[in-house]
Amino acid sequence: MKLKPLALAATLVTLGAASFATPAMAQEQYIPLLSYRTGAYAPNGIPWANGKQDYVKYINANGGINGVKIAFDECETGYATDKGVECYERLKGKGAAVFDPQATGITFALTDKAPVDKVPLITLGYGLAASQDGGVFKWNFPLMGSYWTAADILIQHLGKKEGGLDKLKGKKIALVYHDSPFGKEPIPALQKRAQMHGFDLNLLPVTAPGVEQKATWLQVRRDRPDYVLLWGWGVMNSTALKEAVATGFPREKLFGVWWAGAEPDVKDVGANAKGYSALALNPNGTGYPLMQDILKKVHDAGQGSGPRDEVGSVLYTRGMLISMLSVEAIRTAQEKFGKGKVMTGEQVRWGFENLNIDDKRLAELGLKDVIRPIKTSCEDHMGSSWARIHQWDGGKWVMGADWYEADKSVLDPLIKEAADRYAAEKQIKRRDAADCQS
Amino acid sequence: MSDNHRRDAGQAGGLDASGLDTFPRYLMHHARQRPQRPAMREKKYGIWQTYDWGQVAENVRAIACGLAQLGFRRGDRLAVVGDNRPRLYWSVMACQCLGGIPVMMYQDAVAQEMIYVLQDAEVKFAVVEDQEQVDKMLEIAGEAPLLQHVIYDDPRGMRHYGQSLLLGLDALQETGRAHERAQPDFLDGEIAKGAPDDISVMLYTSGTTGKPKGVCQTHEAFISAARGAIQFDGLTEGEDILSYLPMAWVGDHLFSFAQATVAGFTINCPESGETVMTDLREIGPTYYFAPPRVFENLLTQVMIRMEDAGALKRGMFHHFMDVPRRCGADILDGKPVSGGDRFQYWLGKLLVYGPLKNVLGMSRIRVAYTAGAAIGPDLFRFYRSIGINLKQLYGQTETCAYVCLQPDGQIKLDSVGKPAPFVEVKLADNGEILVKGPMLLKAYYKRPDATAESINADGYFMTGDAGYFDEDGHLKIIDRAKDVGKMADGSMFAPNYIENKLKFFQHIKEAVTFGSGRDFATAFINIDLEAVGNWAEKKGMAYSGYTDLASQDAVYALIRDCVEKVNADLAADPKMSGAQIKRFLVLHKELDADDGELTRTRKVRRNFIAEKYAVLVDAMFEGRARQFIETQVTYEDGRVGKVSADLRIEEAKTFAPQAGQRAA
Amino acid sequence: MLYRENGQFKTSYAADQQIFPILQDRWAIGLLLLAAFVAMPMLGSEYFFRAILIPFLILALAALGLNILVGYCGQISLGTGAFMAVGAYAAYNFMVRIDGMPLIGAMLLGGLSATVIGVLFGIPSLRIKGLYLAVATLAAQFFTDWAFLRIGWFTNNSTSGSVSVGNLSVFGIALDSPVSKYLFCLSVVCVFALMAKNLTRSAIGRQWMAIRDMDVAAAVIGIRPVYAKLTAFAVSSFIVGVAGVLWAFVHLGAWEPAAFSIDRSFQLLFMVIIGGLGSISGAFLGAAFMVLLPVVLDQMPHWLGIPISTATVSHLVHMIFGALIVFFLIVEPHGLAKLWSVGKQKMRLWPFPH
Amino acid sequence: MGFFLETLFGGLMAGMLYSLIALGFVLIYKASGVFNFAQGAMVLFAALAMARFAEWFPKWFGFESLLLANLLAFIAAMALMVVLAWAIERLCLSKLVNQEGITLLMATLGIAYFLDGFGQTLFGSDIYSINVGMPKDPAFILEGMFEGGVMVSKEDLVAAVIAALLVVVLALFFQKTKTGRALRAVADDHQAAQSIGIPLNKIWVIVWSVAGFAALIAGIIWGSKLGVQFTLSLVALKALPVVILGGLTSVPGAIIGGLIIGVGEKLSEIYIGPMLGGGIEIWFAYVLALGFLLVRPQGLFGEKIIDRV
Amino acid sequence: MDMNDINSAASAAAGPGRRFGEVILDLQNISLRFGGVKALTDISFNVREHEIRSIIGPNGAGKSSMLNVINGVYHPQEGKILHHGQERKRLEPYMAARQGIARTFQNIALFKGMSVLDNIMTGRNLKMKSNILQMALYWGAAQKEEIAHREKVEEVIDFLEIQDVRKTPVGQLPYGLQKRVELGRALAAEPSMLLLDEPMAGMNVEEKQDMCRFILDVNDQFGTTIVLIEHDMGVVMDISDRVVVLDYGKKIGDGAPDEVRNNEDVIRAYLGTSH
Repeated sequence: MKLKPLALAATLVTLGAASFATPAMAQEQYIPLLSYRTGAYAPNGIPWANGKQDYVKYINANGGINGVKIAFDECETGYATDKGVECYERLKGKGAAVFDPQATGITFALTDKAPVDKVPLITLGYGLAASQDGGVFKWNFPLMGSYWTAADILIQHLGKKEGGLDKLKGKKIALVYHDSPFGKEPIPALQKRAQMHGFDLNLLPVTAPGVEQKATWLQVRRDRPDYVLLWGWGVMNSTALKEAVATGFPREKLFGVWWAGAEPDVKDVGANAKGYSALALNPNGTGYPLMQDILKKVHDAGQGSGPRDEVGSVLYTRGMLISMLSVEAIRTAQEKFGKGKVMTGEQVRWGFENLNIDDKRLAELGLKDVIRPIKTSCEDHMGSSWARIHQWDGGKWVMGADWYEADKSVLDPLIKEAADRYAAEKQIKRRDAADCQS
Repeated sequence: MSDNHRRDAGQAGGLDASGLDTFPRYLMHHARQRPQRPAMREKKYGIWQTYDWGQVAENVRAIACGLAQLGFRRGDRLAVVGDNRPRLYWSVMACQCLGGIPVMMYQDAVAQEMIYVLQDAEVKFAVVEDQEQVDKMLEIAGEAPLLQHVIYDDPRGMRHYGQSLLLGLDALQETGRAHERAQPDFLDGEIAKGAPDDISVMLYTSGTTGKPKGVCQTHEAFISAARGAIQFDGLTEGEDILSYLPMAWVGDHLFSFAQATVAGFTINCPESGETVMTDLREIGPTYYFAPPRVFENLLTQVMIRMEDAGALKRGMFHHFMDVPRRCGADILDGKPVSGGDRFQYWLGKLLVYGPLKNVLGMSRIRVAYTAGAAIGPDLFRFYRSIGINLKQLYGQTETCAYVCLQPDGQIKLDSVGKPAPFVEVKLADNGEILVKGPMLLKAYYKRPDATAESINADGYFMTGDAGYFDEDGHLKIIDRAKDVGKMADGSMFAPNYIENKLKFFQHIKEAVTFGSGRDFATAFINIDLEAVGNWAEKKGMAYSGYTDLASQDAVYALIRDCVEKVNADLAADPKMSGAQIKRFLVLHKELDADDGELTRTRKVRRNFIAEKYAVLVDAMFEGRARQFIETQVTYEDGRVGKVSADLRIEEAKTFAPQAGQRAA
Repeated sequence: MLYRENGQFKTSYAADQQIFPILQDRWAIGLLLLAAFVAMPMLGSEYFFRAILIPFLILALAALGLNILVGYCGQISLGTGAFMAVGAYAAYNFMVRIDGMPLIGAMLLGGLSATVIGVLFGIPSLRIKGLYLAVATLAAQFFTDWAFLRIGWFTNNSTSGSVSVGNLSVFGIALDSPVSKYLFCLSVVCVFALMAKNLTRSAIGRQWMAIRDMDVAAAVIGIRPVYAKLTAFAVSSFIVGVAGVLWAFVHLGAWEPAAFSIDRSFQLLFMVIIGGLGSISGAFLGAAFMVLLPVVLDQMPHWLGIPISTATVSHLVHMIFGALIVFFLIVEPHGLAKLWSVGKQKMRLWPFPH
Repeated sequence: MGFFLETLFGGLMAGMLYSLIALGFVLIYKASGVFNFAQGAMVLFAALAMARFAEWFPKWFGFESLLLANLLAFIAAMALMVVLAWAIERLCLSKLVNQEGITLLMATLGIAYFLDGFGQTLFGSDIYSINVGMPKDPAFILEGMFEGGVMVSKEDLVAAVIAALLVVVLALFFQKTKTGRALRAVADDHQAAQSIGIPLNKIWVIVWSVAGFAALIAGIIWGSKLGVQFTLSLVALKALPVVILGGLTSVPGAIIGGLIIGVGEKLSEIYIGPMLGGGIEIWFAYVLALGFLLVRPQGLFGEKIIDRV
Repeated sequence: MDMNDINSAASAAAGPGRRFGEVILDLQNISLRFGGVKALTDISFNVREHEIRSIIGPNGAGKSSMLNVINGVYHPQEGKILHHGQERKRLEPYMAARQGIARTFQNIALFKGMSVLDNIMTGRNLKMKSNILQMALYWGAAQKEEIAHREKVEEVIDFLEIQDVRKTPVGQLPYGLQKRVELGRALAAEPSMLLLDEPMAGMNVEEKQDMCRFILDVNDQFGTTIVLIEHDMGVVMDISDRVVVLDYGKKIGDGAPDEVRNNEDVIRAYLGTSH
C-alpha cells in the first residue's frame, strides 16, 4: 500500500495548514525569541538564548512590567536567514513587540519588513552599522554598539597599547574575518582609521563556517603583522586560536571583536589561548545584584533555561541585557502610553527611541557598574558606544580597566553616508522633527 | 386469432410521406440537413478520424460512380467483406445508390466457406478490407468465375499484387470522382430510380440445417425496422454507437447501418480487435447492442479483476452489488423505495456503479440491447442493477432482427418484451410464434421453396420458436417449436427452456431433460468441474476427478438445491408448472462432442443421449434409486475406453402451481 | 473513482496531445487555479503568504528548473543555489545600474545571466557523467558563493556585501503587500510551469529524456548530446535564475550569498527527488513537502501542547526529516509524483485494482 | 622558499586529513555503489560520541585516568558505529537495493540529517573537546637552511602519521584478511560475490563499520583540532573534490587526491588568493578537481568507462 | 520456424519491385582495436542500395562492432569508409543519423522512461525544426510541427501494428514488442539505410515471422537498404540478398546466401559448429 505514506503526508500538511497563529493572551506582552540551538553556531547561540529567556522569566517572577506579564515563544532559526524570516512571519502575527534576530543575515532580511509590520528590531552589538542613524532606520536599534564602533574601539585600544594612535603609523594590522556581511561590515571603519593613522590593513577572509584556516594563518606567519584582529563567530574563533597556536602567532597580539570573546570561543583551546584579548560589551560573572537575583528567582525556582553554571557567561549576559533593554523599552513606552497596558510594536519602538537608563536606573536594575548608561534619541539609536577589553587568562576572562567610547567624529560621517545611500536606494525620506516627536 | 398482439395498429409500415424511403435518399437527406454532424468515426492513427455526413455522402458518391464506371449495374451483387470500417459501410451505401445489392459476408470465414456465398449470390464485385481478404478472394477466384473485380480498402502489403482483378478503393474513388465530374447528374438519377421495395441488402443466415440462405431485405423493411426502434426508444441524431460486431450479422446491419442512417446518429469503428475495450471506454456509446456472450465476458472480467482487489475494496464491491439486488430494479423502474436503501444506492452509485460503468465504457449508455440467445438472469440483473438500461429484443435475420422489444420500465428477466411498432405477432396452435409486418424478408435468394415454407398463406413468417404471451402481454420465448413436447397430462414441456434455467447456475455445465409424454420430468446433470471443484476445495472436500466429485453427496445436495430452485420458478409459471423436475442424476462423465453427445457448437443432442443412456432414463422414470452404467468414452488422444459407475438417482422437491409469485 | 472518461474521445492530435487530456483533470486544475488566484488571496493570512506560500512557489519554480536538468536530462547538479544566486545578483545589478529597469525585465535578464553561467558550468557534462558531474557542479556553487562575497562590483560595493532592493512594482502595481507578492509569484510560476511542460512534451523534451535514458542510442538517432545537454542546462538555469530573482527580490528583499548556499542546492535536489524526477507536478509536490514539513514538525509539539525545548524540537525535526526522506525513498523511489499518478490511475480504474 | 615549503607541508598534511575522510567515501562506494553523503555526519557522530563518552565515563565509573577514559570512549564509540552500520544496512540500504545512484545518494543525505539530529540529541550541541594529547605547538625544522626555519604543526604531523597508518591498516585489511578479500570481491562484482557464498548484507554491515571506523579516526583527529561541534560534519565537503579527483573506486586515489587537493588549495590560497581577494581555496579545490576530470572523466584512478552498445 | 512462410514472403519480396542500385557504402580495410584487443581486422565489404545485406558470424566475431563502425559509435584506427562515393572523415553517431543511417541494438536500447509514442517520436527528431521558444509556447508552428510528425509516427505505429500499446511506457512491454518499437523508432527517421542488430534475438516463431515481414516490407515499400545481423541462419539465408561472414574479427566469406552456404571456411567456422 504505497498510498498510505501519501495519506500521512496529507494529514501532516492539513494539520500544518490548520492553525498557524494563535494570538497571545490579551493581558500579556508578547516577545518572540529567535534563537539557534542547533547547527554550526549552536555553542554560541545557546547561552545567548538562555540569557534572553531567563531575564523574561525573571521579570515575570517579579510580577511583570507594571503588572503586565510577558509571554514568549522561542523559534529555532539555525542561523539560517530563510528560517529566520519564517519565524518572524509566524510570530509577528501573535503581537510581537520586538524582535532580536540574533543573526546578521536575518537582520538584513528583516530590516525591510519591520517598518511594514511596525515591529522594532533590537540588534545589540550587531546588525547594520548604519542603522544607528534613527533618521533613516526608524525601526532598527543597534543598542550599545555596532561593528563600526567595535572596530573603532579596537583601534583605539591598539593605539593606546602602542602609546598613542599616531604610533600606529607603519604598523601592519591584519583583519581575519568571517567571509560574510558580518565579517565585512567593519572594513570601512577600519579602512578609515588606517587612512587616518597610516597603518597597513591586511584583509584575510575566512570562508564560512571557518574550519579551514591553515592558509590564512600561514599568510599571517609570512606577513608577521603587528596585530591581528579576529572578526569571527562560532567555530571560526576557536579554530583561529588553534591555528594561531599552531603557527606560533602570539596570542597577545590577537584581538577579537565582542563576538569572538566568549567562553565557547576559547574553552576548547584552554590554556593555549592565554593572552588573547577581545572586546567586551558586557562583563561575565555573577557578581552583581541582578545576576544573583536571576539565580535566585529563576534558577533556584527550577525555571532555569539552561545549566546553572552557564549563568553569567559572556553570551548569557549579553542575551540577558537584550531582554533587559527590551523590557526597559516597554516600560518606557508604558510611561507614555499607559502603565499596565500591553504595548504595540509601534509604542515599544517609541520606548526604544526614548530610553534613558542612567546610573540611577542601572542601580535599580542591579546593573551598577556592569554597563554604562544608555540614552537613545531619534537620531541615535545606539544609546551608548562604550566598551572594554577583556583578556583570557587560560581559564577565564579578565576584564580590563579602561572604558573606550567610539569616536563619533570618525564614525558619524561614515554612518550618515551609508544611511543616506540606503535611504536613496529605498527611496526613504529622512525623518523630520515632527516624525521624531511621534 | 385470439392471441394476436400488435403494438401499433395505426400504420401499416414504417414509411411516411417524407419520401425518405431508401437508404441512399436518407444519406443525401442527412448530407443536406446536417452536413457538419459526425456520421462516422474511426479510430485510426491514434485518434478518432471523423467523417461528417457531407463527407460520407461525397465518398459514397465517389465509390458509387467508380463502381458504375467499372460496369456495376442495377441489381448486381456486391460482396462486402471485412471488419467494421467506414469505407466498407460506404461501399454498402454506394452499392445501394446504384440499385445494386450488397451481400454481407463474414470476414472470419475461410476461403472455402466464401465460395458458396459468392456462387450462390452470383457476386460480380467484391469490396474487401485488406490483404488477408484479398488473398482469400484470389484463392477462390477460379471457382467464382462471375467475380470480376475485387476492390480493397487497405493496400498494405499488396504493392506487388499484379492481378487484374484487383483495384484499390482509392483508385476507384478517383475514377468515380472523375466520372461524377463528367456526369454530375448520373448518380442522383440512379438514386431516384430506387424504390422502397428494392432489395437493399442480402444477409446470409447461418443455417443450422442445410446450406446458408440469402435473406433478401428491402429498403422498406430495414427502414421500417429502424424507424420503429427509433420511435420506440426515442433515439436522436446525437447517439453514439460502437460498431464492432460482424457487418454480416443482421444486428450490426440494423443498429450500425439502418438505424444510424435513418436517425442520423454516429457510428464509431474501433481501431482493431485488440483495442475494442479501450475504444469502448473512450467513445462511451449512448446506444449499445451486444449478444449476451459479450456481456457475459465483461462480467467475468469484472469478477476476475475484483478478485485481485484488497479485502476492503472487495467487501465494498460485494456489499454494494447486493444493494441493487434488493432495490435496484425498483429504483430504475421508478417504484417507491425506502430512504435507507435509496441512500445506500446513491452511495453505491458513487463508489461502485458509476466507476464500474466508467471502466466498462458504459457511463453514457441510454439504451442497451441484447439478443441472439437467452441471457442469464444474474447477468441481466447485474447490468440493470448498476444502472444500465439493458433490454432484450427478439427477432431474426428474416425480420430485420425486429419483432419484440422491451419497453422502458417494464423489464422482465425472462420475456423479450412487447411486439415492436408496426409488428404483428400471433401464436400458432402449437405455440409457434408467427409474425407479420413491413420488416419481413422479401424472399430467400433463389429459394422460392424455402420462402414458401417459412411464410404461410396469411403472410405470417413462421419463426420456428415457441412462446406465449404472459398476462402483461410480454412475449416469452421458451424453446424451438419443434422441440416443445407435451407431458402426459397435456401441459407444455419445453426442454431447452428448463435446461437453460438449470445452466444459469454456475455449478451446472450441461443439463438434459426428459419428459415428453411422461408424467413428470427428469434431468441429467453435468456439473461444472471448475466451479464445483473450487467450491469443493473451499469446503475442504477431497476428490479424485470428475466422476468421483460428481458422485459425492454434498454435490448432489448442491445440485438438488439448484433443481429445486428451478422447480420453484417453474411452479410460478402456470404454463410450465407441470414440467417440474421430479428426479435427477448427476452424470458420471462429461458430455462430449467427441462421443457424439454434443454438437460441435456444444449443443446437446438430446435424442442421441436418450438412446445412449436409455438405461438411465428408464431407471429415472421407473423410480429406481441406483443404476449401474458402463459407457464408452473417447479420450483426447483418440483412444477409446470405458467408464462405469453406479449412479444414484435423487428426488427433487416439486411445488404446487402458484401464479404471480415469481422471483423477478 | 471520480473519473468519467466515457465519451472523452479525441478527434484531433491537438486534443490528444493537450496537457490534461482528461476532462476531470482539466476541471481539477481549473479549480486549483481558481483557488490559488481567487480564494487564497481572500483567505490566506499574512504569515501563510510570506512564510509558506511565497517560499513554496519560488522554491517550486527552482525545483522545476532543476527537474528539467536532473529529472528530464539526467544530469545531476548540486549547484542550483549558485544559479539562483547568479540570477539574483545579476537582476540586482540590472536594477541598480540601469535606470527605470522594470522588475520583469530585470528578472528575465537575471534568468538569462544564469543561463550563460549555467551553460558554462554545463560544458563539463559533455565529458563527465553521473556522480562525478554532481560533485563537479559543486565548483559552480562554491565559486559563486565566493564571487558574490568577494567581488564588490556585484554587490554595488555594499559595505557588508549584503544587498537589498525595495519598491518593487510590476506594470505600475506596487508589490508591497503579501498578497500582491504572492499573486506575482503565482503568475510567474504558472507561466513557467506551462512553458516547462510545453518544452518537455516537445521535441527538445524528448531529446533530453533520450539522453537521460540512453545517451548512445540517443546519439544514434541523431540527437546531438552537446545540444541536448546544454539546452537542458540553459533552460534549467534560466528558470532557476528567475527563481533566484524572486527569492531575493520578492521573498527576502535583502540577502547575502548565504541565502543561496549549498544547503539550498541540496534542499532543491531533495524537492526534485522526493517530488519525483522527470515530472512537472513533482516539483510542486516536492516543494510543498520540503517547505511544509519542517514548519509542521517545528510546531507539532506546540499544537500538541508538549513542552519540549526548541533545541530538542529542532533536533527531532532533523531526525524525523531525515527519517522521512529515507522512508519516502524506500516506499516510492520515484517520488510523490509517482505516488500521485499511481493514485490517479487507481482512481481511473476504480473499483478495479489494476 | 622556506615559506613555500611551509605551505607545501601544510598542504600535504591537510591533504592527508582530507584523505582520511575521502577514504570513508571510497570504501562505501566501492562495496555498495552508494555515494555516502552521510560520511560527514558520521564523522561528527563518532566524534561527539568519543568526546562525550570520554567526559562521562570518569564521572560514571569514578576514575580519573585520561588514558583509560579515552580508551573506553574509543571502544564505546566504535561499538556505536558498528551498531549504526548495522542499523543503516537493515533499515535503509537493504530496502533500497537496485535503486539508482542518485536515489541512494539522497537516502544517505536523509541519513545525514537523521544523524545530525540524533547525535546532537544524544550528546548535545555545545562545543566539546577531545583530548588525546595531541601536541598543539609548532615545531621548526631546517632552521639551518632558512631563516626562522620551516614551521611544521606538530599536531598536523601526528595527524598525518595516524592517517597514513590508518591507510596502511586498511590496505592490509583488504589485502591480507579473508573478510577484506571478500569486500574486494563485492566491489568487483556483486553477483560473483554472492555466488561464492558471501551474504551481501553482512558485507555491507562490515563496510559501513569500516567506514565508521575511518569516520571515528577522522572525528578524533579533526575533533581534537577543531573542537567537537556541528561544523565537523561540514569537513565532508572538503573531501568531495578529493574523491572525484582520485576516482570514486580507488583507495590510492583517495590518498593521492587528498594530497593534490591539500597542496593545491593551500598554494592557491596563498599565491593566487591575494590577487583575487582571498578565500578561494574551497572553490579552487573543486575547480582543480574539475580540471582533472575533464582530462580523465573517471578520476585519476577510477575505472575507465567504455560505452558498450 | 516455419520456413515456408518466410520463403514465400521472401520470394514475394524479390518480386518485380526490387532493384539493386549502386554501391552506397563501401568499407575498405577496416581495423578496429580496443586497447590491445583487435575487434576487427582488415575488413572490406560493400552495401548496395536497396539490398538486404546480412552480417553473420559466431559470438564475438565483431558483428556489432562492424555496425558501430558504420554509424560512428566506434572509430576504426585503419581503413576507409566511402559513403555515396565520398570518403567519410571521423563521424559521430548523430552525424550518421543525419546522413540517413538508422539502427537498432542487440540489447534493446529504448528510452525506458518514455511511452512507445514518445520513443518513436524521438526518431523524428532530426526533422523537427522549431526553436526552443516556439516549443515553450507550444503555439502555432511548434504545435503544427508536433502534429505533423505525430501523423508520421502514427503511420509507423500502424505499420508495425502496435496501436494497442501506443501510450504504454516501453518498459512495461514484452520483449518482442520492445524490439518492434525500436524498429519503429529507427523507421520514423525515414532512413535510407537501416542497421539491424539481431532484431529477432530472443523471439518466438510467431514474433520472428512478424519481424521478418516488417523487415521485408520496409525494404520493399520504402526501398530502405538494410544491413542485418542475425543468428537465425534460416532467416538470414531466406531474406538476405548478400551475406558477409565474420569470424574473430576477420572476414571469411561474402556473397549470395547460396555461395556462402557452400563456402568451406564458413561451414567450418560457423555453420558446422553452431547449427
